[in-house]
Order: sequence, then C-alpha cells, then structure tokens
Amino acid sequence: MLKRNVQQRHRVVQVITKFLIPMILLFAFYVQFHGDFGAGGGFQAGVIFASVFILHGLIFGEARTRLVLTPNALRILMSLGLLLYAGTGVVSLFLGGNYLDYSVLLSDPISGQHWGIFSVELGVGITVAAVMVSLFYCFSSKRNFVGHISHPISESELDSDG
Amino acid sequence: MSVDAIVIEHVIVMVLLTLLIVVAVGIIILNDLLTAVILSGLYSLLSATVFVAMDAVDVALTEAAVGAGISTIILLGTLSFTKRVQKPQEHNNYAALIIVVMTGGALIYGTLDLPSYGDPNSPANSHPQLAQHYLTESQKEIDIPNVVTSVLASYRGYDTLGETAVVFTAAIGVLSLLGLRRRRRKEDPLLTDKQQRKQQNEDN
Amino acid sequence: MFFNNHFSVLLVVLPLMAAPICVILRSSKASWLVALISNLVIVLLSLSLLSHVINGNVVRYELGGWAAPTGIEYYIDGINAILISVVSIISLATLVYSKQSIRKEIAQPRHYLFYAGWLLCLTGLLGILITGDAFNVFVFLEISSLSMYMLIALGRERRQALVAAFRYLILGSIGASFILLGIGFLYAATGTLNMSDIAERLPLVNGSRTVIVGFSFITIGLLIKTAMFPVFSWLPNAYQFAPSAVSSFLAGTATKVSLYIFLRFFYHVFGTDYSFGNLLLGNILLPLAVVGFFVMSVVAVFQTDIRRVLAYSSIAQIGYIFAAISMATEQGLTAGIIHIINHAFIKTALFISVGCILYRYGTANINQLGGIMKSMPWTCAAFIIAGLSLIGVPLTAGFVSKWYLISAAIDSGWWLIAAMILMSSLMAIIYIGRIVEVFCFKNSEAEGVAKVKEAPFSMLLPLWFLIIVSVYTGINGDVVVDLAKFSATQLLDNLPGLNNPVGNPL
Amino acid sequence: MSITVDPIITILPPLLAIPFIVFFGERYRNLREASIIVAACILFSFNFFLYQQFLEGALLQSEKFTFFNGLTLFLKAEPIGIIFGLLASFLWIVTTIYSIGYMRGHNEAHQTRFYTCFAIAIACVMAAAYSGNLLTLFVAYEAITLSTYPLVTHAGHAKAKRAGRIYIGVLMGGSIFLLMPALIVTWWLTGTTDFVAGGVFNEVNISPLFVTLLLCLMVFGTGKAALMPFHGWLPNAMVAPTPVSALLHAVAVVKTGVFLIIKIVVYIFGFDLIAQTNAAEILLYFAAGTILLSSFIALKKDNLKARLAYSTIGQLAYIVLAALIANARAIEGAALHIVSHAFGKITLFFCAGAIMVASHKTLVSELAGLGRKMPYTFAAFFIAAISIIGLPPLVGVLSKFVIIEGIIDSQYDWLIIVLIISSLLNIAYLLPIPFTAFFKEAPIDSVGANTHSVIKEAPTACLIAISITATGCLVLFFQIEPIVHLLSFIETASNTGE
Amino acid sequence: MVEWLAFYNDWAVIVIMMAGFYIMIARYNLVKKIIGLSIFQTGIFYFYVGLGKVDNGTAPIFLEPKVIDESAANVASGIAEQTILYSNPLPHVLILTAIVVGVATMALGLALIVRIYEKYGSIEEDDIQAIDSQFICQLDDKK
Repeated sequence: MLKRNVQQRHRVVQVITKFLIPMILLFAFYVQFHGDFGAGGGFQAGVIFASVFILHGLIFGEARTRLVLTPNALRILMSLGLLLYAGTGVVSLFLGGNYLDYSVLLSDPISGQHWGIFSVELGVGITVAAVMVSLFYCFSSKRNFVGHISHPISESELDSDG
Repeated sequence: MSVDAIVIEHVIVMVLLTLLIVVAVGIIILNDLLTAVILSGLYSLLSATVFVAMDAVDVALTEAAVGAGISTIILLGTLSFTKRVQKPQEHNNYAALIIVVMTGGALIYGTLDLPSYGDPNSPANSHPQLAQHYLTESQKEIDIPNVVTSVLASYRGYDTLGETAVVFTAAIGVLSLLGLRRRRRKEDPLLTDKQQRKQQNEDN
Repeated sequence: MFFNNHFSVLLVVLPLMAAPICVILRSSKASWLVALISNLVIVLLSLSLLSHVINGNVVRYELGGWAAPTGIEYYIDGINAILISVVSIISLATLVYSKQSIRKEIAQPRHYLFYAGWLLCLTGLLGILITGDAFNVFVFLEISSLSMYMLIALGRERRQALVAAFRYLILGSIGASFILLGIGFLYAATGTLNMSDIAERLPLVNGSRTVIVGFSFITIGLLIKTAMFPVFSWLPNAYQFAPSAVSSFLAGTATKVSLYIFLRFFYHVFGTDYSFGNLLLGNILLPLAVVGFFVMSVVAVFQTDIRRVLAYSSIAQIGYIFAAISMATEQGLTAGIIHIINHAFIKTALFISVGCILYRYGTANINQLGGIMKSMPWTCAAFIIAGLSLIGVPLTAGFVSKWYLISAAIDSGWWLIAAMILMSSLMAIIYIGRIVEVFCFKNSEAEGVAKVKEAPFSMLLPLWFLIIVSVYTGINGDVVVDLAKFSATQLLDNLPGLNNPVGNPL
Repeated sequence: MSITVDPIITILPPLLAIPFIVFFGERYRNLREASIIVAACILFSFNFFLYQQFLEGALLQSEKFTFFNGLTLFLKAEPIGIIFGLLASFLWIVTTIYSIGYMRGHNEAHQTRFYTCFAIAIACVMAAAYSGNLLTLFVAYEAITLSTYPLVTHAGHAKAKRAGRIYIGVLMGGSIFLLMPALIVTWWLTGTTDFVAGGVFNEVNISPLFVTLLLCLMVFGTGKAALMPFHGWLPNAMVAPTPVSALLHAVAVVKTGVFLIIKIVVYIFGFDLIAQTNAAEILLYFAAGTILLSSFIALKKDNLKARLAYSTIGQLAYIVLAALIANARAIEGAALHIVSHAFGKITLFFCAGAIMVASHKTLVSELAGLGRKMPYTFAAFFIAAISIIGLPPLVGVLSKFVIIEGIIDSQYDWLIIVLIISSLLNIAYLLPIPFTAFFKEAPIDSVGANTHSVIKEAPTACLIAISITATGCLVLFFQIEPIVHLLSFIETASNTGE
Repeated sequence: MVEWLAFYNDWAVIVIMMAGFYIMIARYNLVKKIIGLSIFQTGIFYFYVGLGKVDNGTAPIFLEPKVIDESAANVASGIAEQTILYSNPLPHVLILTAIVVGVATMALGLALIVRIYEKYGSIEEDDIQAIDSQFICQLDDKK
C-alpha cells in the first residue's frame, strides 16, 4: 500500500521521466548505430534501451510497463535477436563464405563487413534489451510473494517438499 | 606527450585502484547488505573510471551500464525479496584466508615476469597478427573507426555470438526460476479497467 | 567419406539456433521435436566428421574468414572428433529419454525452457570441444555452465536442487574465473589466444613465471570443473537433485568435456614435455587422482541414494582417468581416452535406469526399492549390465578400460597404482552388488510398491541403445581402442602450430 | 589332420535350451525338464564326439575372435579339457534327473530361473573347459561366477544373501584383484595369453621371485579352487539348493578353478620354469595346510552339507597340490582326481539332498537309524565315501595312487605323510555318517513312537541319479584306461615343448 | 622503491581479486557471495585491460578516417600520423564479453537466491545447511 502512495505523490518525478524517456531512447539508438564510430555498440545500446523501460517501470509501476512491452513480446524478441546474429552467419554460409564472413554479403567486401556488423550488432542489441527488461520483470514481479513466506520453515512445508 | 604525462596517467590508475580496494574491504566488513549493494554500485562506477584511464572506453561504458545499472537494480530487487541484513559471522574463516593468501601469493609470483604496465613492446601489444593487425589492417579490411567494434563483431564475431548466447541462457535460466508472468497480482490503481483486462488476457 | 568443412560449424550453430526457436514455439512437444531433429542432424554430422578426421586429417575452419590467430578457428583432430560424437550421441539418447521423464519432474509450462536450456548446454559443450581458441573455450564453457545451473535447478526435489545449483554456480564460477585468469596470463606471455599459436610461442617464454602461474590457474580451474578429488563437492548434490534426464546427460558429458580441455591444454598447448617434464604435473595429479578414486569409491559404498552412489562413483572414475593421463605415456593417454568414452556411455546408462526407477517409484532410496526386478525387469537388467561394466567384468566396455588402465600403470612401472585401481574396483563390486542384491532378492516391504509397470518404451529405448553400445564396445573392443590410440598418438606426436602441414586450412 | 571341428558346438546346446526353458516355464514343467534332459544328452554326445575326433587326430579349434588390441578369444580342445567337458556334461544329465525329484519334492520357488541359470552356468563351464587361451578361460571363469550367483542366493533369505555376497566378493574380487593383473602382466611380458606347451615365459627373462609372485597371484586369484584362505565362500554357498551344491560346488565350479590352475601350470609356466625357480614351494605349504585343516574342520561340522563342503575343500587342495608339484605323473593324478572326486562327491551331495527331501534332516547327529528307512541312499553314500577315502575297488584309490607316484617323482617327499594323515581323517569324518544311520537306534519321542516312522525313501528320480553316480565310482575303477590314454597326450605335448 | 612501484598496479589488482575471492568462500551470506564474485571478476578485468594499455596511447578509435593511399607522400605523412599510439583493442573485446558473462552469472545466481529464500526463509549458508540436515533426520525418523 505504501507503494501506491509513493507513486501517487511523486508526480514531479513522473513528469520529468516522461521527458527523459525519449532522450534516453535517442541516446540508445545513437549508441547502437554510432558504435562503429565512437564508443558503444549493440550491447551497451541494448542495456540503455532496456533502462528506458526499467525507468518507466520503476516510476509508473511495472504493471503498466508490461502493457507497453509484454512478456510474450520480450520472449520472442530475445530469441529473434539471437537468431538474427546466428542467421547472419548462416546467410554468409549460403553466399559461399565461411560462417560469419560478412565480406561475401555484398559484392564489395568492405560494405559487406559494414552491413554484417550492423546486422549482428542489431541482433545483440535486441537480445540484450529484451533480456534486461525481462530480468527486471522477473525480479520485480515476485514482490507479491514476499508476504507469504513463513519464518522459520514450518514442519508441514518440509513434508510437502520431500 | 611527455614522460610526466605518463607518470600522471599511472598515478591516476594507482589512486583509483587504491580507492577500489577500500571499497572492496568495505563490502567485506559491512553486515548491512543494502549498503554493500550501494557500495558495489559505487565500485562499478569507480571501475568504469579505471577503464577510461586504461583507454578502454567501450569497457567503461559497458561497466557503467551493467555494473552500476543493471546489476545494482537486480541486486536491489533481490534484497527487496530477501533480507536486508546479513547475519554477523562470529568467527573468521581462517581456512578461507589461507587459501586466499596462497592464491594471491601465486598471482604475485606470476606478475614478477609480467611486462610492465603500459609497455608497447609487450607480447600482447606487439603480436603482429593480433594487436598490430587490428590496429594497422582493420582500416583496410573493415574500415570502421572503432577498432573494438570491428574486432568484436568481425574478427572475433564468433565470441560475441557466444556472448549473446550467454545472455540468452541467463535469461531463460531466470525465466525458468522466477517466471515472467505475475502469479499473484494486486489491483494496480494506475491501470484502467480496460488495461487490467488486457493484462489478464496477456497473462493467460 | 564426404565431409564438407562448413559442416563443422553447423555442429555448434544448429543447436544454438534451435534454442531460440524452442523459446519462440513455447510448446512442449514442438520444442522437443526441434531439439530432437537438430540433435539427430548433429549426430550424423559428428559421425561423418569423425570418419573424416580418423583418416589423419585435421580440420581447421576459420570463422569469419579471418586467418587463424587473427580470427577464431576450429581445430578438430582425433580427440575432439571422438568426443563430439560421444557427446552428441549421449545427448540424443537422453533427449529421447527426457520426453517422458520430465513430465513427472518439471511443470508443463517450463518444458520449452528446459529444452532450450538443454540445447544451449549442448551448444556450449560442442563449442568447447570444437574450438581452437583459448578464450573461446571460456565463452562456451560459460554457456554450458550457465545452462547446467539452470537445468539442475529444475530438479524434482526443488529445494535441494536450488541449493545444489547455487553451490555449483559459486564453485563453477570460481573455476571459470581461474581459467580466465590463466588464459590472461598466457595471453600476457604470448600475446595470442589461438591455441596452436600459443603452443608455438610458448617455448620462447618457457621459463617465465607468468606461464607457470597461467598453467597452474588453468589446472586448478579445470580440476574444479572436472570435479577432481579435493574440489568435487558440487557434483554429488548436483547429480542427485537435478532432473533425472539432466543428471544422465551431465554424467556422460560435462566432466568429460572439461577433461578434454585438460588434455588439449596440457598435451597440445603446453606440450607433454613442459607439463609433465618441467612442471611435474604428473607428480601433483597422480596422488590426488589415486586418493580420489580410492576414497570416493569407499564413500560410494555408504550412500543410500542410488544417484549419490553413482555420483561418487563418477568422481572415482574421473580419478582413474586423471591417473591414466598423468602418466604422460601413450599407453596411459590411450587408457584415459578409452575410459572417457566407455565411462560416458556406462554412466549415462546407469543414470537413465535410475531415472526409470525414479519415474515409476518416485524414489531412488536403496532401502525402498526391494525386489523391483520383478516389476521392472528390463530396467534392472540394464542397470545390472551397466553395473558389471562399471566393475570391469569381461565382455563389457569396462573391462577394456580396466585392462588398459592397469597395463598402462604396469607399463610405467607403477605397480602400486595398478593395485590401487584394482582395490577400488573391489569397492565397485560392493556398491553395485549392494544395489543389485536389493533389486533382485530383497522382498518389497510396501505392498503397493510391487504393483508397478515397466518403464515406458521411449525411456527403455535409449537405455538399451546405450547398453548395446557399451556391450558391443566391450566385445569388439578394437572400435574404441583404435580410436583412442589414434587420438593419443596424435596428441603426443603432432607438434601443433599454425603452419603444421597436417592442418588444411580452408 | 584334415578334419577341423569347432568346439563351440559344446556351448550351444545349453544356451539353445534356455528359450525352451523360459517358454515352457512353470506351466509345462514336464516339457521344460524334458527339454533340459534332451539338451544335456546332446551336449554329452557332442563332447563324446569331440573326444573321438581328438583321438583320431582332428584339429579341434574355433575361429579366433579378436577382442581388442590383438587379444583374442578362441576355443581349443586338449586332453584335460575334454575330460572335464565329458565329466561335466555327463553329470549334468544325472543332476537334471536328480533335480526333478529334488526341486519338486522340496517345492522350491523360481524353478524356471533356477534351470535357466543352471544352463547358462553349464555353457560357461563348457567354454572354460575348451578355452584356447588364458583370456578365454578368464572370461568364462567370470561368467560362471555371475551365472551361479543367482543360484546361491536362490532362497532369497538373509542367510542366502549373505552367502551370495561372500560368493561374489571372494570369487569376483579375487579374480579381478589377483587373477586379472596376473593375466595383464603375462600379456605385458609375453604379448600372448595362449596356452603353449612348455609355457610362455621361455623367451623372457624374469627373476624367480617374480615367477613366484605371479604364480601366487594366479593360484590365489583362482578363488574357485578354494585354497585356504580363500575357501570361505564354499561352505557358505551350501545354502543353495542341493543340485547346485552337487553339480556346481562339488564339480563344475570348483573344478573350473583347479582346472585353471592345472592349465596355468602346464601351459603358462611349464614344468621347467616351476622346477627351476622353485616357485611353487610356498604354495605347496598352503595346499598341504588346506588339506589337513579342512579335514579337521570337517570333523567338527555337524551339518551334513557343511561337512561335505569342507571335505571338498580338502580334496580340491589335493588337486592343487598335485598340479603344483608340476611333473607329468602328478598332473595325470590331478586330472584323474578331478574325475574320481567328481563322481564321489556328487553322490555324497545327492545323498545329502535326498535325506533332506525325505526327512528334512540336515545334521549328522540326527541321522541315527535313518539307514533302515532309506537303505539305497545310505548304501550309495557308503560307496562314495569309500571312494573319497581311497579304498579299492573304487575309483578314488587310483587317483590318489597316481598323485602319490607324482610326489615320489618330485623332491617333496614329505607330502606323502600329509596325504596319509588326510586319508585317515577322511575316514574319521565320512564313515561315521553311514554307520550312525545304519547301526544306531532311532531316537524315541515322548509318546514312545519312533520319530522316523513317517519317513520314506527319497523320490525315485533322486534315487536313479544317486545309483548312476555310485555305480560310476565302481565302474571307473575298472574302466580308467581310456582316460589314462587320453592323458598321455598331454605328456607328449609338454615333452615336445621342452 | 620505484621498481616496486612498477608492480603497484598489478598487485593492487590482485588484492582486489582476492578480496572478492575471500568474500566468495568465506561469507555465508549468498548475496555477499555473488557480490564477491563480481568483485573477483572485475579484478580479472583490470588485469586484462591493463595488459592492453600502451603508454601515451589512446582509446583504439581512429579519430580521423585515414585515407588509404599508397603514394609515397602519404606514406611519409602516415608515419607522422602513426605517432598516435593506440592501446591494444583485443583485451577490451575480451573483457566486454567477460562482463556480459559476469552479469549473466550474477542474474542467474540472484534468481536462485530469491527462490532459495522462498523455500528456506534464509539466505545464509549455515542456516540452509542446518535445515537440510534436519530434513534428512526427519526422513530417517520416518523409516
């Protein structure tokens, strides 16, 4: 119940968060796609991207975030990211190169490399973002269980477990 | 750059590492887990600085995002489910201390022959087909300014595939343990009826 | 035989891609099917790889098309080709078995995660086996370890399974960190991560303390991962409380793969002369191994849970293997490899048969399983045959192993060790005999216990497949012996290096 | 030499009988037992066929099966093996007849399992008898241990399980811990495990101490020969049904043990090596000690089967002793003693079982007056006892005589005294049994009636078997010549080897 | 004195690693163990990254896109350009991977801790051990 009050009271934080979220998103995209030129890449971008949703969850309650990014979507996204990465390698296999040899992706080896790196970084980013958000979900959705634990463990619980 | 600059660089790293030791000792001593978690967040931020001082900006960014961000959040999440205070340990574990001292001694023994810090001619920094190749040839072969990215995604792309798989594995591991969906939910006042229903559908 | 180098990469990529597909599909049956089909393909690929490698070819595959030390390469010679086949066959057999067994052990909604974890574990194990890059070993080691922690935590006695998984996580992470540190020291000394390249450059820095420390940290890390004698504490609980399919799978593969890393590093990367000559690795390992197999065999005798008996026996068998490979002779190495292969099949079969019993009776406590031979004759018969093989009775695979172990010890002039191996075999007679006696001749105390059906066909099929394999390799022992001899000589003779004429980089 | 016969034909009949045994099961027990008798008769005729072929000079050898690393498994017939094969297969027929009576009379459970394991054990014994090299013999030896384990624990009660544990522990433990390393060392030294006339160690240089050690490993590792201190399993194994004790633990299993020792002495070490190195001397002390000690223990045992078991231990030690003397005459004596003791001891056990079925008596002291109720049984017992003691006109005397001849040929003359003392002890523990049965009055119970009034003679099937073997003891005394003739082939073989 | 200072970094890193290692094996609290693991691993990361550091070097990101031209004049200017030293990128890549592995292990470990707390009501190693042995005793009593 305390939680609700806190959430209702902190309108200021909520408003500021609403402003911050697009900026962080923008930064995440910057890190993702500019990783070739500066520091950063798929992994970092994924984490930053996830932090948007985590922030949203912390401020507005995780239940609302779940409406934006549903667990099912996360499950599929994290799989797709990994598949995108591994699939890029398979495509280069089909194009006659070795696995993960991006040079064969396009006629020009260097732009092939660029596209390959872009593709795998995207895969990493998607997977990492989805994984991080789902980690957040996992570690916050168990909260309601806490009240139901009896200390120390009762005899009946011992029996039921064996 | 002059010799002084090198000295300053070294001194910065030394100071930062000393700070890190202090924080780590703090984590050992403190019984309050919440403080320990906050300290470990601080520790991560400090280590990000160390990485910057060691020219590893990508690592620094990652450490900041992961160590200070995600790790701290899931640590706090865990603490909110469990206990905040660690049971004080009455006696010191001397066996553990002996093991640790022996391991540390072995490591120190190993460092005696290590190339000195910042040595450009060390085997690691001068290997023609690895370090040198990445710095000299990657422009020609991949043409991306950030060498770390080209090594990460292309030269050692297979490692990164493995890394992604590790993240994925951890995710399904956590899912199998904790489950993504909320098993017992109280009504959330911020949700409209329609949203509630949607969420229920989603969960079923 | 036809083998395209590109196929080698599929061995790792196929299960890696099948795992997310399982997660997307989310249905128990579909993900089982995906896992099964991909595993079947892997088995075929690995066998064709084996038949290619056994002709003396060394397969090298450059990932990303980058030449070896710059990029990552696969390096496949006899020893890993054999182990790849063993791991994939065992995985296939246990996967077939798992379909029924996890029904009673894991809640239906988690099945897809189970199969995804399984596939990732397989990816990790195959990735370790196939790669020629030291750091890549660490990455795939972590994939397999993390998925193992997860799979163990799914065990039926949830509570203990969680603690077992956590303890394994802590010890396993220490082991992995030590390996990482060791690789770091090697990198500092040689500037390279490619194993062949390290091997080539090591002689230049041979006396260096950095290398010695790298060597010892890799050794300690691997000892933890293989559950060698003083650092085995994670294994019994993990094997006991994991889902039965998982313990069957792990018993046959996990520690064997860590043993492979050991072989690869100490025979190939550091070189036999350096590891066993200069650093006297044998003098350190051998006493540990001997004490290990002896003490663990004794401990196994006093366990009441059959899975625990088998777990301690596994640690003892690892001791045998270490004793054999620390002799650093061709005989010893051959014996070690033979025992790795044979024990993998035997122990998996034993764990599967215990799993069948668990499936029907819900317990593996030896005191509650009197006279089950009557109700589950096929399962018990399989257990008995595999148990005889563990003891080393002639015409079973175990006999071939024992024969080689002992003749290797005698060959090195280590009579005492041969005697210790034999003493420990006597312990095996006791701990297996004790269980068999209960199965066959003890009268069941509870009336309801007797009225149980034989395990379902889909569980018996993989079980008997493994039994037939181990009996066949016992009768026609040359199949395994030749493979082991080939790979042992290759490990000892092949001076590795990037420009090794045997290698045929693509 | 043109004809080649594969001795594997002797393994097949018992194995082929198993499907029939299992198929007929408890429901058609007559058919089940008939099929066993048919198989046993076929087996015996095959053995006899091999015997004839051997005399005609045919090559009796199977294909070599490569096991691993150049180790081979194959079968090859040679004189002692043929004798052993003939003996075991003939006695299998008799035992089957006997067990029909015994098992039904005793209402034993799990009879199908019993007969199945029995058939497997016989197949393994055949493989042992015709094994072509030490490895094959070792494999067969292990297989015999395993297939007879369920027979020992047949009853399933605590005592039987304990006996089974000791059985497996001593036999398998001994063979894995002692025999197997000896085998591996032999192979490691010589690169072969084949039986070669004159021994395999001729080419290698080994010290006398080493030879002694190796011989000790092999002899003690052969737990089935029940040389003290590895004898404990045999009295314990008497908890098994009597047909098992009779055929397996008086003939087939224990004889495999001594057979193995004879083979080792003749074909692995060779007489010369043992004579040169004096390797057997220490073992001779053990054997002599076993002979005397077991006789003393037998005297004290009141349980009939236990007394017979200790008697068996003593008699086996005769054979071991004869084998270790390692000269041609002694080996001949050893082989003859295998035969003579087999007929004698199986009769004694048959009688013990018959007494148990008919009267449920197991102690010697309870037998008083039973002789009048079961005259045939005790008559047979008397004949067999005389044979074991070694008095004419029964076969026992021949084998003992030849053994003594062998001792005289050797340097260990003092062993004759051991044999004489032992024979006296034999009299002391065997003869009182029929005497009590015939000449002592049956005890009278409180009502004043004879407690034996309800006891009848044993089942007919048992009696048939008993009379066959007892007659055998008598007939062989006069018809020993074929066996001696067959044994003469070993001597020439080892002479040419020298 | 100065000679030993050269080792200061290495040794400080080792002290950090060992601090983490000590927490892992000596503390009974499971969360502490996980924190210890991450400290241990960061220690290893410093070690690796330290290996790649080059004095006067800079982060391995080419600040200006280099013109690839083989003409002699540009080679000469290229020499001048190459006075910019870059640190070795390889350890950075390895450590990026290792960090990810570390956080993955941590997440899994913490998830296990949450579940263990649900089942045992404690996250202290000795408590868990006590509960388990009590459980085994109960099993034995039942027999």
